Formats: sequence, structure tokens, C-alpha cells
Amino acid sequence: MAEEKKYMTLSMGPQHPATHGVLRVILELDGEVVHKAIPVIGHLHRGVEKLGEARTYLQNIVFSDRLDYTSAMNNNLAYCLTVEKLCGVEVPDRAKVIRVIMAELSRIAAHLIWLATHALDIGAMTLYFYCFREREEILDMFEMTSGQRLTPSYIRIGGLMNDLPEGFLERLKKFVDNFDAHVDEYETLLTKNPIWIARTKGVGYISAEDAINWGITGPVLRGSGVKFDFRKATPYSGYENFEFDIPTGTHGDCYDRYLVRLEELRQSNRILKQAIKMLPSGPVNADVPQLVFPEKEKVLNNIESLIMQFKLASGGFTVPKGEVYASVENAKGEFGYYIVSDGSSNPYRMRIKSSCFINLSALPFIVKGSMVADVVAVIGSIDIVLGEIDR
Amino acid sequence: MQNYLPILILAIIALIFACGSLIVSSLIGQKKPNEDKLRPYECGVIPVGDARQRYPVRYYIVAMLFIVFDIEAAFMYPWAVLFKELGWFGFIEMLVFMVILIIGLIYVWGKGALEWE
Amino acid sequence: MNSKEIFETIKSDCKSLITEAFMGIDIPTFVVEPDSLLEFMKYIKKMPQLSFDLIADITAVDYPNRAKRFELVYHIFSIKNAVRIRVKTKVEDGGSVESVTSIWRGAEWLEREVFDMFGVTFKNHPDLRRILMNEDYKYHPLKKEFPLQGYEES
Amino acid sequence: MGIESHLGIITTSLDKIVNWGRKNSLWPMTFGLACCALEMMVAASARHDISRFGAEVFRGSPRQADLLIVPGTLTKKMLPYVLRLYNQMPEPKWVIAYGACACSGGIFNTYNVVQGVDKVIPVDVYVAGCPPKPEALLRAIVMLRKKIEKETLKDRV
Repeated sequence: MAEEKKYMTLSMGPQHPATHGVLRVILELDGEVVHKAIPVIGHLHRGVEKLGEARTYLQNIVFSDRLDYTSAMNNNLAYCLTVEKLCGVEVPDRAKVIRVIMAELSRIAAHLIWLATHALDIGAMTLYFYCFREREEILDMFEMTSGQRLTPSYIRIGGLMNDLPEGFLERLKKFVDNFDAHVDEYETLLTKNPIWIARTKGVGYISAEDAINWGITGPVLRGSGVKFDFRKATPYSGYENFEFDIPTGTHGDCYDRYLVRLEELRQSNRILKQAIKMLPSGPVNADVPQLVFPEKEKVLNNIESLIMQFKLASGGFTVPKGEVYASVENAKGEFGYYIVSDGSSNPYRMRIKSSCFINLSALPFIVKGSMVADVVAVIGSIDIVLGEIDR
Repeated sequence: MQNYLPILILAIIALIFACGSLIVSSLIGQKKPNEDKLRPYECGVIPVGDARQRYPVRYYIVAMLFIVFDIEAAFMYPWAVLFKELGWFGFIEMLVFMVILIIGLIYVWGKGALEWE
Repeated sequence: MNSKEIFETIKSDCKSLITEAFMGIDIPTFVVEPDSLLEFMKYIKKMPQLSFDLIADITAVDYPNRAKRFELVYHIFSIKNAVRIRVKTKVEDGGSVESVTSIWRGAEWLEREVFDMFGVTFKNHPDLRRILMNEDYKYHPLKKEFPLQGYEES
Repeated sequence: MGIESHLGIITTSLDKIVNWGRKNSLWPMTFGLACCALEMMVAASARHDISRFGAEVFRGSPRQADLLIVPGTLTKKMLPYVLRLYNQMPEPKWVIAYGACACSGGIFNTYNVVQGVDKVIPVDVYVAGCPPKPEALLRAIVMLRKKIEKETLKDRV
């Protein structure tokens, strides 16, 4: 009489060092082996999509920073691209290149957080301090340009908040010159580290077909060998003038995803080097007066700019009727906005497409049959951010 | 008797420190038991089911093997200390002891008890 | 194939399934009947030269004053052609639609979220439960009549 | 409660020693809700170095923690867990509401967000900012240490 196998249900709960926020994974364990994993999310559901319908287009920029708070500028870019396509506004070249600089800097910051926490979960403490040291320099640059470190809201509809301050480019040059050496430093710590290899090689395998079938995008997809990147496939904000290559893994396990992301750090650095050289001069905002705030001294001196500033700040601007979906290659994958506008100054529906949401849905499939400790490695290697998952 | 005094002092100090800290903390510490505080902690969730379940037998086998070979290693220490005095007799004796255990290891290895799956 | 050619081929191939097709501001858009949705989705995934294999997003838009209240919006991406299309169906309140999880496994959570937020059920979905709100939550928050601060006791 | 109700002089010096011990070893719990958790991690990293105050040991479980930093938005779904975690912390415990969302719900005035952690658990120090800079967390810990210095064992019954 083979009695039914009773599994121990264990909750890798909302408060757990390895769940990178408030994810809860209910594990049904047969000893050490995971029989079934059921992710439970929603603990950080703040109702941003509902809130978006009650706020004007200008106010919604603020929410975009708090979705994937590790790489805030990429989210700004996604939101602003969507609204600009709705209004049919073209951004000047200088703003495009600055947007690329900011997007790549926040991608590097996001990957540094991923590397710090992923290595910390598996036990490598030193990476945490090295990665945060570099990330501090990036945050200083963000604070220098926009006044806020983590959620700058620097990229605005029709251009940018303001032009780059002096001293920014020298600082960026200094950062870019010795960042490659830092990435090699991380590489020496981990790539040939036997413990790291034992914990990540062959762990969390997902094949290319399954990855596409699950709708996974970003480094996880590239780790399984699919050479696909939205910056190359559907270029936006001037990405077509930069050359960089798309790193891909071969085995589709945690180790390959780690290598892909390290290579992406170098590629982002390469883009930044090109961007510094080709940064054109000129205006930063499109001259569409009903969308973009007038300059500060104009507002103080003549009355029309003052009226325009007041109208924009209080009532916001109206967007023509229509619906647009635009997406950006965020550090975690495709991050997009689908905005339906009914001609008023509030979006009728603001839908946020989050790549972490779909990547995480593949967790039960990836983790089935592996050890409990591998669940920690896989969650770290999928690189989830709960602000973007729960919205 | 003389050279046992330090050990006595050490034991007393250890005793005072251990019991002292327990007594002081029980006096000073506030006792506010509530329903959640007495429940086992599981990431903020109320634990489901009980931990006393049938464990896979692998754990038991590994534990037994460890005990056997750990004690074998423990026996080697006194032998190693008196290695010179015991001379050939001790060596042969220990050899016989180890051969028996190695035969046991080979048997266990052959039976596949060392594989984890 | 760029999005223009894909728009033409799809329009001509499955004329019977599509009720409406137009080039949106950014990507081609097709409006399909709920019961012919599955067939249309299978078509665009299986056709070798189309191969829309990456499900980008499934969501719904609530138009309270329309008879068929919810407009389900599917965004599907083709890695081969780097083109994205938008497929729409109209569903009345509390209605249900065939689930596309059998075609794209990634649609499972997206459909669960649409069910959680709008109340649209999906037939033979692997496990249709609420995903963001508590399982015993009585309302569907993204409906237009649901207040922003929610009801007091919820 | 214990010996301090009779002998005055002993209790004051005992207070000083106990408060000195507690103030210098505030062990926070690893508990990150949202964006502010990143700034808390930065506060724990090399540059802002929270270990100057003996608070760099982020304990995994509430059993060994005596400081609960609430960084981020508390939602109604997360509410029972935070309440249980707070109750499971042993007694001398303090709470820092870190960030506008923890202090008052911040910009998220929606159906699923608790408008402020102090509606649920007693908060000792509030830190404003969205997210507040890591220096603000260090400032909060300094304020909390001043508060602990003034505590006496009698009133913490």
C-alpha cells in the first residue's frame, strides 16, 4: 500500500533575504528536492495603473521611476517614448544621445545591484562592497544632473529636465575609463571560483524554445542562446548609431546568464564611450511649447512663458486620441508602456508591461526538481524587482 | 592539586558568567508573550503542516556513515600520540582496524549508498 | 518582412476571422471575434514566415458605456521579423474568452492578472486564480467604477 | 518588576549600562519592501557604513533583531506579515519608518496601500524622502540612539 507521498510545504516567504523584496515562493519539498514551487506576488501591488488614470501625463513620469527602481532612467525613457509617439513629438539629437547615456548608466547600475545581491545570496560577500562602490559613482552622476539618486525623473516628455551640468562629461569620462578594469576585478573574483561554478553551472536550465515560449526577454533569454535585444531589433532614441554586440550564452543556466550580464556591462561601457565622443550640441528640449516647460529665465521675464508654465504645471497638456505601445530594453528585459488616450490630459488606460513579471512566471518551470539552495540561485539569476512585478 | 586551581577558577568564572547573564536578562528583560511571538517563525507566514514528517532515508544513511568514519578517525588520535612507544604492534593493530573499515567502505560504495539521489 | 507586408498577408489570409484591421499609430492592429481568437492566434504563431512566438503583453481596457465592456488587447512580437502586432477582442462584463496559454506558456500570469483586475475569465486556463490581490478579494480594482482609494472595508 | 523597584541608585547605573549596550548594538532585520530598501542597502555598504553605529549586522530572522527598519510601501496584502514579524521580535525593539511611503503612504494613495506604518505598529523615528538618502538613515539611527539613552527600565514594562 504505497501511501500518498506527503511533501513538506515550506514558505520562502515575503520576508526572506534571497527573495529580493517581497516575493513569496511556496515550496513543496521532498527532503531537499523541490517538488513544486508556487510564487505568490502582489505584496507590493500599489495600484500604479489605476493611479495613472487619475494623474496627468506629467505626473505619471514620477511613477515610472518607482517601478523598476534599480534602473529608473530606462523606465522614464519607456514612458516618455510612448507619450511622444502619441503626440508625434521628435526629440532633438542632443537629448537622444543624453537619453542613451542615462539609459546605459542605469543599466550598469541595475546590473551592479544584480551582481551584488546575486553573489551575496550565494555567499560571496566582497562583491557586494565592490559593486556598490561603482554604483555610488553612477548615483553621484545622477544626483549631479537631476538632484535625485535613485528616482531622478530626469527624462521628460519632449526632452530632458535640463541640460547636463558642467563637469558631468569629465566625471563620466573618468568613470568610463576605469570601469572596464572594475569589471575584470569582478571577473577575477567569480568566473573561475569553484564554489561559484558549483552553485551556478547547470543550475536553473531553460532551453531557448522554452524561454521564447514563456515570453522571457532580456539577459535570461540571451543566456539561453537567443541573440535578441530590443535595442538592435527595434532601435529607439538613436540606438542605431551605436555599435555594440549582443552577448549570448550557450547552456542557458545561471552561469551563462552571469557571463551574459558581465559582458553587457562591458558593452554598455562601450556605448558610453561612443556617446561621449558623438554628443552633439544644441537644444535639449523639442520646441513644442504646449508640451515642454519654458526655460527658467524666460519664465521669470516674460508673461507668456509664465502663463504657459502655470498652465502646464497645473492642468497638464492634452494628448490626441489614440493608443500606442512602446517598449525599451530594460536591464531585465522588455519594459513597455501601452497608453490609451481619450484626448484629455489624463491617460484613459496606462498599462505597464514588465519583463520581470513574465520572467518570474517561468520560475516553477525552471526550478522543478532542483534543490532548495538552487531556488535562491535561480531567483537571483532571473533578477527580479518587485516594484515592477506588482506595479 | 596545585595545578588544578586555574581550571577550578576558570570553571567558576564560566559558571558565574553563564548563569549571571541569564539571571540578569530574565530580571531586566520585559516579558510580553503574545500569540505570534510563541509561534515558530517562517518568513512572516503561519507555518503549514508539521515538520515531524517521514524524512527520506538518505539522511539516515549519511549520518550513520559519518559516525562510523568519524570514530575511526577519533581512534587514530591516541595511536598517533603514542606512535613511537607502540611501535610495530600498534601499527599492525591499527592496520587491522582500518582494513576492516575499508572493507566496509568498499561494500557501502558498491551498494551505492554514497550517491545522493 | 516588415510590418506593412505582415499587415497585408494577415489581412488577406484570414479575412474570415478578422472583423476589423487597420494600421495603428505604431503597429498593425486587428480586431477579432472572441470565439475565433484561438484560431487566429494559432495561425499567427504557426505560420513560418510570420512566427509571432513571443507574447509581449495581455491587458484589457474598460469602456463602461459600451455593450461589450472590456476590450482585451494582446501584444505579440515576432523575433524573426522584429515586428509587433496588436490583437483586440471585445468581451462583455463577466464574460469569458479562450485562454492562449496553450499557445504561449508566458500568457498564464498575464491572463491571471486580467482576471484579477477586470473579472474576465479565461476558459481552460491552467490555474485561474487572483495574482495581485488577495484570493478572497471581492472586487476587480481596475474597473472604472471602482474608486481609487477602494472601499473602506476591503 | 524585578529588583529596580526598590533600590534607586543601582537602577540608574544599571539603566546606563543597559542603554549603552542596547544603543551600540542595534541589529536591524533584513526587511526590504520597495525602492527605499536599495538606499538602506547603500547605507549598509562601504561608503555610508552603517557599522559605525554597530548596526551593520542585518539579521535574517526577527528573533535576533531589535531594530525594524520599514523601507518602502506597506500594502494591505503585506500587512499581516509585517504585523507578525513585529510581534515575533523580542522585546527591546524599535521601528524606523524609512521613506515617505512608510511614514504616510507617500505618493501611492490607492486601494491597496496602508497610509503609513504607524497605523499598524508603533514607530520611533520617521525619515522623510522618496527615497531618503542613506545619510538620512544614519541620522535616524543617531536620533534613535539619543532616544534609547533616555529610556529607563521601569517605563519599558
